[in-house]
Amino acid sequence: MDNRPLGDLGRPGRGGPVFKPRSEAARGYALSSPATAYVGFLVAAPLVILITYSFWTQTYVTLDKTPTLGNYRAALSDPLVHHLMLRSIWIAGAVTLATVVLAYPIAYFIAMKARRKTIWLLLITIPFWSSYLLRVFAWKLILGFNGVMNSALLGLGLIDEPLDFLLYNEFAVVLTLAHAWAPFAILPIYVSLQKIDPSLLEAATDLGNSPLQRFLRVTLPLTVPGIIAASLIIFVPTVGDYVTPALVGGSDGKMIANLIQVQFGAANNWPLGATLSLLAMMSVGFVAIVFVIAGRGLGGRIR
Amino acid sequence: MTEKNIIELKGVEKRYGSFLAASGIDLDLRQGEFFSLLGPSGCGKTTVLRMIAGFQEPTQGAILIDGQDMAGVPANNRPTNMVFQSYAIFPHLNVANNVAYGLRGRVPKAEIDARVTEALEMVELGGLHQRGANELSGGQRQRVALARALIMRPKVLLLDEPLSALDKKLREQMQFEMRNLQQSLGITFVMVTHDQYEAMTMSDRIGVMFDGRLEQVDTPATLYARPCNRAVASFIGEMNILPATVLEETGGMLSIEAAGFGRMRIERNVNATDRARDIIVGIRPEQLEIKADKPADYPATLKGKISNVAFYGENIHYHVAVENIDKPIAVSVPNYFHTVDFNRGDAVWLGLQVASVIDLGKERKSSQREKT
Amino acid sequence: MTEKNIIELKGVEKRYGSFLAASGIDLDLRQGEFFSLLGPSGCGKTTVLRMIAGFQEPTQGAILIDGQDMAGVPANNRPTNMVFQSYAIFPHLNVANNVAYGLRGRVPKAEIDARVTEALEMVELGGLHQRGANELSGGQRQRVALARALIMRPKVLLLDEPLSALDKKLREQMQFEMRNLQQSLGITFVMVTHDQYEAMTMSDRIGVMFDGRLEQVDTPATLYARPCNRAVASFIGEMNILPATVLEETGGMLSIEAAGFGRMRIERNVNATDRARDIIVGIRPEQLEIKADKPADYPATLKGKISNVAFYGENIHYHVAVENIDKPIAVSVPNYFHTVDFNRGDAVWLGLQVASVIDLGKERKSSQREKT
Amino acid sequence: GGADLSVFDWSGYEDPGFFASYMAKYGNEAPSYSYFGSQEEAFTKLMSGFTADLAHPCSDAVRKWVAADLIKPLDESKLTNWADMLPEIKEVDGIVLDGKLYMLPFEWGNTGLIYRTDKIAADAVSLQLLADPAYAGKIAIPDAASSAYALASLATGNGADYTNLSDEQFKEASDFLRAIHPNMRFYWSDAGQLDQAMTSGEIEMGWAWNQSELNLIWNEVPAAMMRDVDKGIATWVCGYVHLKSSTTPDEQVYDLLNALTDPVSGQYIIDNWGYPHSNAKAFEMADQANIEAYGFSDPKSFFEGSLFFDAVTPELEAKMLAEFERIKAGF
Amino acid sequence: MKRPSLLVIYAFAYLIFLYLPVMFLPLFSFNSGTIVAFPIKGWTLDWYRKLGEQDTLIQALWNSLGVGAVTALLATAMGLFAARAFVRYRFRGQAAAEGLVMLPLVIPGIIVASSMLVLFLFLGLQPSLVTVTLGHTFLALPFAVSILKSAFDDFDASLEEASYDLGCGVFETFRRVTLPVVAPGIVASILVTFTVSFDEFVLAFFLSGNQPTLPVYIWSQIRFPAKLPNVLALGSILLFASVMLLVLAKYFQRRSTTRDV
Ligand SMILES: Nc1ncnc2c1ncn2[C@@H]1O[C@H](COP(=O)(O)OP(=O)(O)OP(=O)(O)O)[C@@H](O)[C@H]1O
Ligand SMILES: Nc1ncnc2c1ncn2[C@@H]1O[C@H](COP(=O)(O)OP(=O)(O)OP(=O)(O)O)[C@@H](O)[C@H]1O
Ligand SMILES: [Mg+2]
Ligand SMILES: [Mg+2]
Repeated sequence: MDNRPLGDLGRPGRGGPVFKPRSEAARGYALSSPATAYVGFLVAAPLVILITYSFWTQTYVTLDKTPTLGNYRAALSDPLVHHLMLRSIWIAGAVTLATVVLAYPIAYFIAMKARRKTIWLLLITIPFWSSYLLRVFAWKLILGFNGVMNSALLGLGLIDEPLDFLLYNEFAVVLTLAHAWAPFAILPIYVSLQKIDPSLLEAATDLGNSPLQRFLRVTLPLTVPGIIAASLIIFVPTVGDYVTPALVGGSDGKMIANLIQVQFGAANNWPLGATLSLLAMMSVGFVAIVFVIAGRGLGGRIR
Repeated sequence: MTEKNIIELKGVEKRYGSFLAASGIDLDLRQGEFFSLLGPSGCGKTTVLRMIAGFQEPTQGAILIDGQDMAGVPANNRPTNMVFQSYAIFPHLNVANNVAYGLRGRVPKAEIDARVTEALEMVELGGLHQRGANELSGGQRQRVALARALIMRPKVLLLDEPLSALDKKLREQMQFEMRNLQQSLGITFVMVTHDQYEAMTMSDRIGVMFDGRLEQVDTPATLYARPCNRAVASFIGEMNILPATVLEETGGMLSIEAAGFGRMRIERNVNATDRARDIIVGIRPEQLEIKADKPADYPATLKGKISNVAFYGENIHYHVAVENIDKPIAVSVPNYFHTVDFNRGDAVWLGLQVASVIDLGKERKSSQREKT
Repeated sequence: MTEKNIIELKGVEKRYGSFLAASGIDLDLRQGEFFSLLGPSGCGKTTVLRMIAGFQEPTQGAILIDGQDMAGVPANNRPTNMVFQSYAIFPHLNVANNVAYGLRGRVPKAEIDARVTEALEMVELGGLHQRGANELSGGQRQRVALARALIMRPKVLLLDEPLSALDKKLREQMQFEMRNLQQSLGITFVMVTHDQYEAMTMSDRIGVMFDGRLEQVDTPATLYARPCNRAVASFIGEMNILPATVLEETGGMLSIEAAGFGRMRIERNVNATDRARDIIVGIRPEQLEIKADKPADYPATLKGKISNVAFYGENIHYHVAVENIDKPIAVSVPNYFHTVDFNRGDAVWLGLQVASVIDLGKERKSSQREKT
Repeated sequence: GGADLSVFDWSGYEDPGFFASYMAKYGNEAPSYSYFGSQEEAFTKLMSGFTADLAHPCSDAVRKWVAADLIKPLDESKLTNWADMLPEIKEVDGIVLDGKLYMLPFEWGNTGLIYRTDKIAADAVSLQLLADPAYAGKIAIPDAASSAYALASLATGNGADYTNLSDEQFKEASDFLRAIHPNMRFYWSDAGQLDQAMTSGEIEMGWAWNQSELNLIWNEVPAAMMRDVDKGIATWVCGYVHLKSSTTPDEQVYDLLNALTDPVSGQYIIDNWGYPHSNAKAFEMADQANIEAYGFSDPKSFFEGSLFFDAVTPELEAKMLAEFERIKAGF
Repeated sequence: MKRPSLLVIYAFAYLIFLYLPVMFLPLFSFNSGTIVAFPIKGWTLDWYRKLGEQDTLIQALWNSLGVGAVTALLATAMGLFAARAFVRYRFRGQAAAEGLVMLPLVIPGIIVASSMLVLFLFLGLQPSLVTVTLGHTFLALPFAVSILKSAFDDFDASLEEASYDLGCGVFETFRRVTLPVVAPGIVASILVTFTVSFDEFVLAFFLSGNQPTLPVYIWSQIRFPAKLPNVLALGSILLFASVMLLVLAKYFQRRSTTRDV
């Protein structure tokens, strides 16, 4: 409702820390500005740098600063870029799906059924107080050739030979990341479940829904915002992840971020790296927007 | 309204841990009646309603709907529907989809549409099909909740304080409309409320609850005229309570000595089961006459002094302090032309028709469940 | 209560963006009076109270407290204290620390303790010092909020719907206690409420607000007897509204032709400023007589049919449908002995004393701010 | 004090045993270290403006670092141990560029084919075996273009031309890498990953550093490096370079360089870390049994017969990087 | 309902999934071999015993703890104000501001890291623990804001007004009302932002000078996996310590609430 001009910051202060009924907007700006200015500045800088670089050219160790679209042309016409981009999006999508699907029931359990919610939430965060690298090592122990999983299956007589499809493929990437992202998926979904007014669920029951129908028609649509938030928090950084694919992805697990990483690292071609980054961010943004719209739409379609 | 019982509660009890939220509830609701459950906050009204709806199972006793025992029947399979206090409008659905909610997948699409339109017309929301749930005012939400429940054609409609979230004007309007709707549909309505006027103006019968017990079930007029004990008497309207001593009991009449007014013979109150020498009696404020001089034509009179004047619009309440009686006696006088006019401190006389003195039985200790 | 003005509002206006939450408010509050702001939800009552408290600055006009212009004086430097609707009890402090909150660091420890004890006794919470904020019942919370504000010895105590969260019994008790407290302390109380009975029984004067405007400021009795327009008339008590045509205007009297009742001469209502040939008049339900036969001793009579009977305890309301009048006319009859007894469909006569017909001036279009 | 000097290094090299004499001179204070995990990271960070006195790349990176104007030549006359260095090492391309000494070699080692001796016989093993479909899913090579092309050049018999592959040779090498791609379990990015997989039997052959061999030996895993110069093995040399951004007095910089190349340091690294050092005298002082066990009793053979990780020409390097990315992606 | 429902079974299965990997860290910290793989070579306490000698590792741990602590405080402080503004006030551009604060979650780390280094050097800030802290604060802010927003959601605005009304100024109100009431949210925010900083590598690598944080040290160890068991030992101790810390915190929290009441 507030249509006051931005410059109107209320009466001049008389000094001293007193409560002044300044305009809401003024107080909102004043309080949020440290955080927004800080983030804004540190976000703007990388973007400006990236965009500038993407119009330059690298020749060995020197930068040619004549503006050119060459990088974009090269990147867009390279089938390798297409291939990696699509695979990244597909893997990130799979990771997102797996993480959210695995996390939803546990978030549901904590929000709706668990007695000691804080304890459960803490239990879920503790495993992540150890180094990521070490956790990846541990996954390789579990999934590896001689690993826990294979030993257990062999011991039970379920298999005769160690399975080698557990590690070094897309499955391993998805599993490792579904583990790594767990708290980031659980928390937003938990929050959105927590916000559901219990009388809505009772109303659905009262109108003849079985628990399953009730879940599909009320609970799920009402948690769409939480699912979308969780998905974005997982999807976007996963596309940019180059460490996990390198560690557990095997020979087929390479993603666009590995290529970007090579440009910023070994190849020392920052302009191309910047171009690829921007292209990646744009595709990710595009996919994310499509996803959000589709998610909302789908949520709205359930009746 | 017929004499057929649509709901029967037999010795129903509900415990939360060791806490008795409802106990010994025996209640028969008739087909087509408008029944209200009235009582102070926390007395167990919602608990009873939710047991009927099937959201809670009684810890003892049985609930029958239309003759069938409901034990083990989940809420979604009961022929009841509920209007929730918060309305519980599904925020992700528009008005039409909210109303159609319970029919989807059960009834052909064309029929749903027709019934939704009909239900919306019924609650005077015709044409608001596409309105979003968050774009509704309080009164509109209430109507949507009503339509959503009624479209299911329940045998019994349960309403948990359906009007308490609305402001005065709207509340009065909805009271009127809901009563009309109920009469035209002939469905049994069971409404929980803590507003005595709401209960009295809308209901065929009222059940008054205190501390988990159903104290009295009667028509509004009977409840007002013959409350069975002090709690009921003072929860509904205002009641002057006086201590009295029973002198004699003969053929449904009691000879008593009432504080201040002296000896009189009053009707024995059928609802009160325990007799005692020391009882309390009640007198409604509007059944006392207030005069500047001693009134001649009243069998019992009393002298006092105005301690307070409270203005209620239609009526004026005088509080009259009387010697040897703890609390001032309230007298209600209609506000005709604002002519009768006593002021604080004036000496006045009270006149009483003995027939209007109500036997309220023995004074009961108030339960431990009561809070400040 | 003296004639000294403790608070003066001069042409106060508050805008939120382009929305006028309060406009043209002129109001003088007297030292020691109990003043209530009454009005429907969203009319701007809280906004006015918060401007006095200093939580919001008026966009126009001036607020004076005890003669001093409060412009630019922050809430923490004003001689007012507030009891919030939600009570705003600090959840991390116990009762004593809640009450002592405003004194800490300003007054020596020993004095704080003494004043806290005194304040708690005053609100009948003596001995509850150590009780945690979350262990209090609604009524206790309300008392703590009151004690916390009163301990500051404010010149004016502001109360925003202080009783709306309590149930009937408790509300009535607190109304009584708060009124007594105010009288014994002699502090000016300004209370916001949307409950007409609360306002009428507690206040010395009432200001009625609609849509951001202060429509009428008067004592409860005057407001009831002489509302200045339709909105005020129907917000306070019930009012039958009839269209009428002015035939002549002479010396403070109007000759009118009122629907159904015919020609009559009524007093011109001083509060109404605009005259018109077509006006509306109001008749209170208790000022009509209802009889089975045509009453002889009434200057105006009317024939009708009972369309509805509503039971209100002290009174019974008959709704009488009359030909050519849209809405049934409500008649209130005291519930003496439950003797008068008409039923739906009975033909009856209404008798009217012309003196009780109230001139409500020209019909005003209801503002766009009103919702369903 | 000694900590004024900053070194940009792999972690672990802050071991005081490496520079005891420096600490003795500078009040028992060690230089301060910052760390990197790979040369590429280090290069990126330096290009972004990071400053230090010394850095620790390997010979193959030096050309680029010089071209990027990151490092300055060293003054031979101030290097007190220069005379005692292994003679061959002084000539390695990259250590000296255009006649200027840019990197003081510190440690060296082999990159070669490590295999499970219990699964593959010593005389059967060869680089070509990597392409054998029998080993599908049983091999691993580094996720680094230069190392991969070194392997491929050796396997295609063009090891001698590694730094200057002709187009045809380059294609042969690429084809070899494509041929072994289907067998690849993974392209390793950290040595621990390879060690883990080799230990568990997940892979049976891998192109890796001698330090992996050491680690496997220490953990009693039946594995060894194919050290036959004729079958193909590569050698790497790493050392310290003087960064242009250095601000500490030269004298102190050279004190550390001299401490690092001291025979005592050399002996320490050979005995405790199992790495061959650049100082010839260190080999005489160290435990000969260790030298034997770790496979560098005859340094000369490697310096003559193995492929050296010299700095390849910039154009070739770019081609290798681009092509390797495609090969890894299955193109 | 005696039989545990499917959901409960799933919840415990999921917990096992979460804990399975971390359970192996302590196991291998007792392995006498240096390669983290089965079969275990033998049992030893050496890695724990030798932990004291790993000066650089211990120093890296302290660096990480310090950076984590300062990051947690900075991010929580800024988050506190921002969350308050977002929940309490309506202002133009609010949605944009809320979105902006969430951006660090979604920009690829290496891009942020390298450009931040360029930026800091341009501003004359040499890589050090200070720059790492600045970077981590950036990364942790979205977490702090979202946690504190939900804390303020439950915070009744009239509590602050009651304090002003009772004569307290802005700072006094903040200290005596706001802070104690949102304390649980603040604690949660501090814990989470600390965790984020403690496990972060990419930014820390680019922005650290000659004082590595623990992840930077561990990652650069990759060249020398022989030292990994030391890291495992340290990791196990940290895990144990954090569990203990939580148990203690819970214990004291319960104690303090019972006392207050
Ligand atoms: N799930 C529960 N567990 C424990 N006690 C409960 C539970 N639900 C209700 N109660 C208690 O049972 C008593 C009756 O509750 P109920 O909700 O039926 O009261 P009510 O009459 O509807 O009151 P109100 O008018 O405030 O809604 C209350 O004292 C309440 O505290
Ligand atoms: N901060 C604000 N910004 C915009 N509009 C506001 C704000 N505060 C109040 N309003 C609007 O001003 C009008 C008056 O609000 P106010 O709270 O004074 O009403 P009220 O009479 O106290 O109502 P209630 O009985 O519901 O408390 C309402 O329509 C409300 O929506
Ligand atoms: Mg209830
Ligand atoms: Mg209000």
